[in-house]
Amino acid sequence: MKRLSIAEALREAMREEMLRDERVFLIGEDIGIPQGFGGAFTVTLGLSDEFGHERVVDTPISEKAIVGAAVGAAMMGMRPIADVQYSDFLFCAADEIINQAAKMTYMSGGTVKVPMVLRAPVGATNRGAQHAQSPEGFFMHVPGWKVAVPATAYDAKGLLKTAVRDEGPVLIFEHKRLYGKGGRKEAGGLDLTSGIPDEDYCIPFGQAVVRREGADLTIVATLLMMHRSLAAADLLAQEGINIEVIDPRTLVPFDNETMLASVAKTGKLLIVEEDNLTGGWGAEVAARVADSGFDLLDAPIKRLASYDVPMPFAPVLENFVVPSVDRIIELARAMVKGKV
Amino acid sequence: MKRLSIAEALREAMREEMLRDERVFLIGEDIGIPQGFGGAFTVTLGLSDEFGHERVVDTPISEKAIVGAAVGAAMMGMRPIADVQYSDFLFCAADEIINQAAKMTYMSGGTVKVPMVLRAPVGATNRGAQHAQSPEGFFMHVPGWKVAVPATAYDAKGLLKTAVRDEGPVLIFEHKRLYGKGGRKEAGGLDLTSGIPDEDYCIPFGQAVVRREGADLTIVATLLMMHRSLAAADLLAQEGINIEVIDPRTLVPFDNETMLASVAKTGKLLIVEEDNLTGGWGAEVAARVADSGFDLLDAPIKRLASYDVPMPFAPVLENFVVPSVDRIIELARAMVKGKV
Amino acid sequence: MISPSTPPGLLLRMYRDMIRIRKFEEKVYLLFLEGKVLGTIHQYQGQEAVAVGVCSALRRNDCITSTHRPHGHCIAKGVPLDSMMAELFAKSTGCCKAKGGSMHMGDISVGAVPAIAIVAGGVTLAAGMGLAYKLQRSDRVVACFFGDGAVNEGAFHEGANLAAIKKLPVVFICENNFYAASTPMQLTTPVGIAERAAAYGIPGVVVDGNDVAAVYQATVTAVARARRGEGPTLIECQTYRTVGHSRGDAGTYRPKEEVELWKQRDPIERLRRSLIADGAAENEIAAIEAEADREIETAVAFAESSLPPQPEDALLHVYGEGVTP
Amino acid sequence: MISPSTPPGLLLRMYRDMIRIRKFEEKVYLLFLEGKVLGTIHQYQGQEAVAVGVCSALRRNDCITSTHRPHGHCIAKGVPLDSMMAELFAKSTGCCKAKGGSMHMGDISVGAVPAIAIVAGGVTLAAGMGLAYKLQRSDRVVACFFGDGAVNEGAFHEGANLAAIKKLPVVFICENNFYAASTPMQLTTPVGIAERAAAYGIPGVVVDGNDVAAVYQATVTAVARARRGEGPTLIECQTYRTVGHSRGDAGTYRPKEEVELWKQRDPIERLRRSLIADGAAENEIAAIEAEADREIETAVAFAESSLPPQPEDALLHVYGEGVTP
Ligand SMILES: Cc1ncc(C[n+]2csc(CCOP(=O)(O)OP(=O)(O)O)c2C)c(N)n1
Ligand SMILES: Cc1ncc(C[n+]2csc(CCOP(=O)(O)OP(=O)(O)O)c2C)c(N)n1
Ligand SMILES: [Mg+2]
Ligand SMILES: [Mg+2]
Repeated sequence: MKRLSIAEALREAMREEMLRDERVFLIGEDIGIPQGFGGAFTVTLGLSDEFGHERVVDTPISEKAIVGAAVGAAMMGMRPIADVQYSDFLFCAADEIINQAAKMTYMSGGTVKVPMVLRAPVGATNRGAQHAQSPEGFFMHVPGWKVAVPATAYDAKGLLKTAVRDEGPVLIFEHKRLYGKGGRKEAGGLDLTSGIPDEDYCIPFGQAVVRREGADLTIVATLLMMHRSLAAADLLAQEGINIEVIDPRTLVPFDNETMLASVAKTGKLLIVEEDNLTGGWGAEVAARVADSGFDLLDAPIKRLASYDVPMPFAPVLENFVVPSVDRIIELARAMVKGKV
Repeated sequence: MKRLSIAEALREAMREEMLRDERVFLIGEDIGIPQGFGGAFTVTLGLSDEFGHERVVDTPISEKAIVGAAVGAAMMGMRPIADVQYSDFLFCAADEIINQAAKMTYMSGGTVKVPMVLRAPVGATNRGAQHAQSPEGFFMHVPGWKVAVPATAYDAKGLLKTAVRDEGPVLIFEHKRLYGKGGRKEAGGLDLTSGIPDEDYCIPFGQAVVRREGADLTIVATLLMMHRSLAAADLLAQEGINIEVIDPRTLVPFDNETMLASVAKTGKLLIVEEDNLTGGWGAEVAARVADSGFDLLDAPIKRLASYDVPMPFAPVLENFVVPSVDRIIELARAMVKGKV
Repeated sequence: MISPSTPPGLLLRMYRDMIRIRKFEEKVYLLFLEGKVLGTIHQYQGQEAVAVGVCSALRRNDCITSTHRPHGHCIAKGVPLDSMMAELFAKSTGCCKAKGGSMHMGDISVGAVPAIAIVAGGVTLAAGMGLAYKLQRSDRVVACFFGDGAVNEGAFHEGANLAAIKKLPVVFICENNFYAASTPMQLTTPVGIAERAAAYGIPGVVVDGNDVAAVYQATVTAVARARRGEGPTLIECQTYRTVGHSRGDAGTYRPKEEVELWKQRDPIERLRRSLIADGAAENEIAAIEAEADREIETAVAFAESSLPPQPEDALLHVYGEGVTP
Repeated sequence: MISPSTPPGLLLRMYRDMIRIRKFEEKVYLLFLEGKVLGTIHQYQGQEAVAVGVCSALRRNDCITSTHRPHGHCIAKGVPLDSMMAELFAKSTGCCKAKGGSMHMGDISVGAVPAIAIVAGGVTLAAGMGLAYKLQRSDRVVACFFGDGAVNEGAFHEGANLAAIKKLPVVFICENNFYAASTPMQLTTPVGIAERAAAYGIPGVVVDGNDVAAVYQATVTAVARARRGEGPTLIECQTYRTVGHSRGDAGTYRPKEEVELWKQRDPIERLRRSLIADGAAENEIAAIEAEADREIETAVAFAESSLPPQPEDALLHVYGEGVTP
């Protein structure tokens, strides 16, 4: 089986979907320029060579037009895969995302479908406050959108394919520090490639994966924080602390069952996310467990997230703001020992 | 003491602040047109007559320009009070709100201040999905913004004055069904006016009010839902159920102490909000209590919110989606009786 | 009088649709006062020639996008009055199953995308619709309606620019009624609207929006250009709403004389005079009017007798529904 | 050669600032390769005449807004190199206390608003700054820098329109370097940028952005107009970045000949030749260059020896701080 990075897996998914279904096309900034970037993170590299500039639509810097055009094209039977270069720029098109794409099917009484995909890179990478956000929580909040958060190349490919085939709008958040093959320190030094099967596969939405089993504490985490949580869990295992790490893979729909089953086993829940604490997706998850999982808990639900600040530029500041493996370890250990 | 509606109290606050401080000005759509609307909900009526069209700036339909101009003017030492006609249109200016206003002070290392106020009407009123949202939760999530949610005319005036005098950006969410003098069925038939002192007053941010005391259950609710919760509590009192109703008045900063003190007394928490459930501000509040208030709880935390759908037009649908007094009563009663 | 060289049969059909709009709106206003139509309404009286002139130049499978003021557009594009009235009555038989309401009226089966009530919100969507047609190698076009107020929104700019640079089959119809809510255009827009077309390198034309034939001819030209793959046109139709901005607006911010002047330019009256001058029989016209009355009565009866949705229906239609791979 | 009629003393000062920018950028590039400058950088080589020509026409208390490519603007507006370099080194002595970084460089005390890295994000803010000046009855102006890519954003449109209709003292400076990241302008923008000024009823001018005197003169005219209360001007400065879009971009999407051609139009070389032709002494120019080198060395030393912020400093400066009533 070949091994691909997330960027490669996404590219392969798009390529295969474009081959499979001629309604699929790509639209975004710098995605198809000859000798160009292949998008801000190389994901679309080569696709305009293969599919031409009609199906790989390079746009002006116009996020409203990108998203709005995707909505319009989707309504007319196409399957656009739109992207913004940084998820921070989703806010430039918030009206199109929140007021148009999300509501069109509903407002039409179900007669108009908007089968579009919107890809957005998240995560802090020493670029300052406007190129750093992890806004998954905002969009999880909007009825009408499904939200995928692939942390592995295998998932990235399978979730993107499911997204393309969905009849409604799907947001895919991709983490900038996870695009590559890994082995870099920021990503915890891990191999970030996955074995990718030769045959076509889709990953159903709403099915979490237990990345690691353990009986002492449940951690729910996505994207980079999922990898950091795994790293923390590995280190804590050396102390005899066994942590279960759950990767929801999609925030909407969210796999409450897998999470609650884990909490039933461990009695303790820690949610780790990169977005700032107040109002992130972790708040929703905590609220759900504080309701339907209340009787399963034997300790307060904890969240570890970025502090409630815009993202600072300086590495020393950014590293302080974003949850590190060390901070996960510390909090997880304290929770297991009943100290918080 | 005179009694004013929320619309009148806001108008009086703006007028007094404009008289007190010449840096204060208003900017928005349809706010100062002679013989015009005084904004979408009459709040600015008459102010352009008194202060002229320089200080009551009528703009094109350009929410990005309204908010962006407010940011720019605030940076240069003015104190703009900007408004959008419906809070749904905040998404048209989400970049200016989330990426610019919220981050400018931080990115500048604290050297640039953005003392602006942004007013936005919320709530569902049979107008369909694009004129109905209650997006407080989105903006509570953005570090940099303070968020006020006045449910009474007294609070509206005092919070708006505090907002104008704050050194940073403040969002004020006003509920469309609460602007008037009340007595209307939708608002629960209550008198919605407040006695307003003659002297200048401000209401500090981050100080909740216990609107009603009770030992059986804590309800945290804002705006229209606060009034509905009070109505529900009154009716439940006839059954001998005593509910404590807390109105946070500001979501950022949030008065955790008052809430936790109440939960310490009642052991049970119900959060009622008009926004859709997943990811609303209620999720954050629940998450906080599930952490720092865990040991105070003797039952699951419940949230009652709009269903996770865009807001439908039909009254019969909208009334189903938005929490009603009846649904509050039902859930509160069940919680007190230990049935959920 | 109205512009020449439009086939008389077509003019009569246009008259019919304009009358249907006028009478529909007048009825809806009364029903609103009676409390049978709920929420808010933004009405179309005075602007009928725009919707009808434009839609008469479209094929059934061409699409339109509309605004907070969509009744006229929908009728002109062929949405049945029954389902429109039922929508306003918040009945389950409404064209949006009572989920949309006045501001989101539409029926995709006749090419009317549910109206978009965010000012200028339809402009980028229209560009995307045009993009779809282009990719599909179809010769469909989309007509995108918006008001004078919309041309100052970023969405107008981005959508117009994308349509222009990609030569998409879109016809931009600005209904310039000189006011955005209470705000007169000269307070917000430094140049004539059609002049903005030059910023996108596309044709911009001004037409008398109360002359249905002029609107029709301009649209025919723009549609032909769009179908040829030569890209969008911006048509500024100058017109006037002779009613308030929305229910309950008395329009006090407009000079009385201005309103009166425009009432004299009533597009329906003008077309009627022209038809008669061209030899149409009074009774033919009266028959059209009577038929419109009957159709509206039927629509009201349909709406009245229809059932409201079930409360739980609110939970349907949120997602497009997913695949089960 | 460069445009005539600019005082020679001023030209020398402009030369000095252009050299300071060039040398700063070259040094920063090396430091980036060494790993001392972190994050990303968008550099200004080739465009120096724009920043310097514009800022030379401003007063110290006039303001600028800048973009993701702000180093040149900041230097031209007078931000000390020490604090800029320290910012790039992520030190606490940086002009934004290491919270901003390359893309948010600025120093309000010299009129450089922290740069805004959302393309076109500064345009509406600049309108608001102009509005403030107008309300304050001040004669300050704001110069708003943005790239060719920015003119397709809704923010450009809304900000330009508001500034135009309210006659605000703003000068819009489009640095047209013909590419937005890898995308050539002709793929995205159907007309010349200055032509868009007509859509707002304001003057639009094209200048040779590699001719510092031409940029200066155009800005002087626009600033005077703005100070007179006559409103904004859009100046399109045609120029070229002779480096990649950001660190690590080899610029392979641009024809080699095109890059070479523009290198020959280097604005610094041109100004140098012109100065010499006009009688400036070689050694005077050499002294300016040497001084720039020294200044940059000092800045590097300052940055190197400065302390990084304390991690907990991340928690400061989130809110403007409130009143305690
Ligand atoms: C983005 C946005 N801003 C504001 C509004 C509120 N609003 C509804 S209609 C309207 C005026 C629209 O004027 P115009 O575009 O000229 O259309 P007209 O009403 O004249 O048909 C306004 C301001 C809105 N619906 N959307
Ligand atoms: C709203 C937004 N969209 C996309 C980007 C990513 N981006 C950064 S610079 C750039 C190109 C900008 O081109 P231009 O405006 O011509 O300025 P230049 O880089 O040529 O100076 C892009 C697309 C961004 N920063 N902001
Ligand atoms: Mg209008
Ligand atoms: Mg450029």
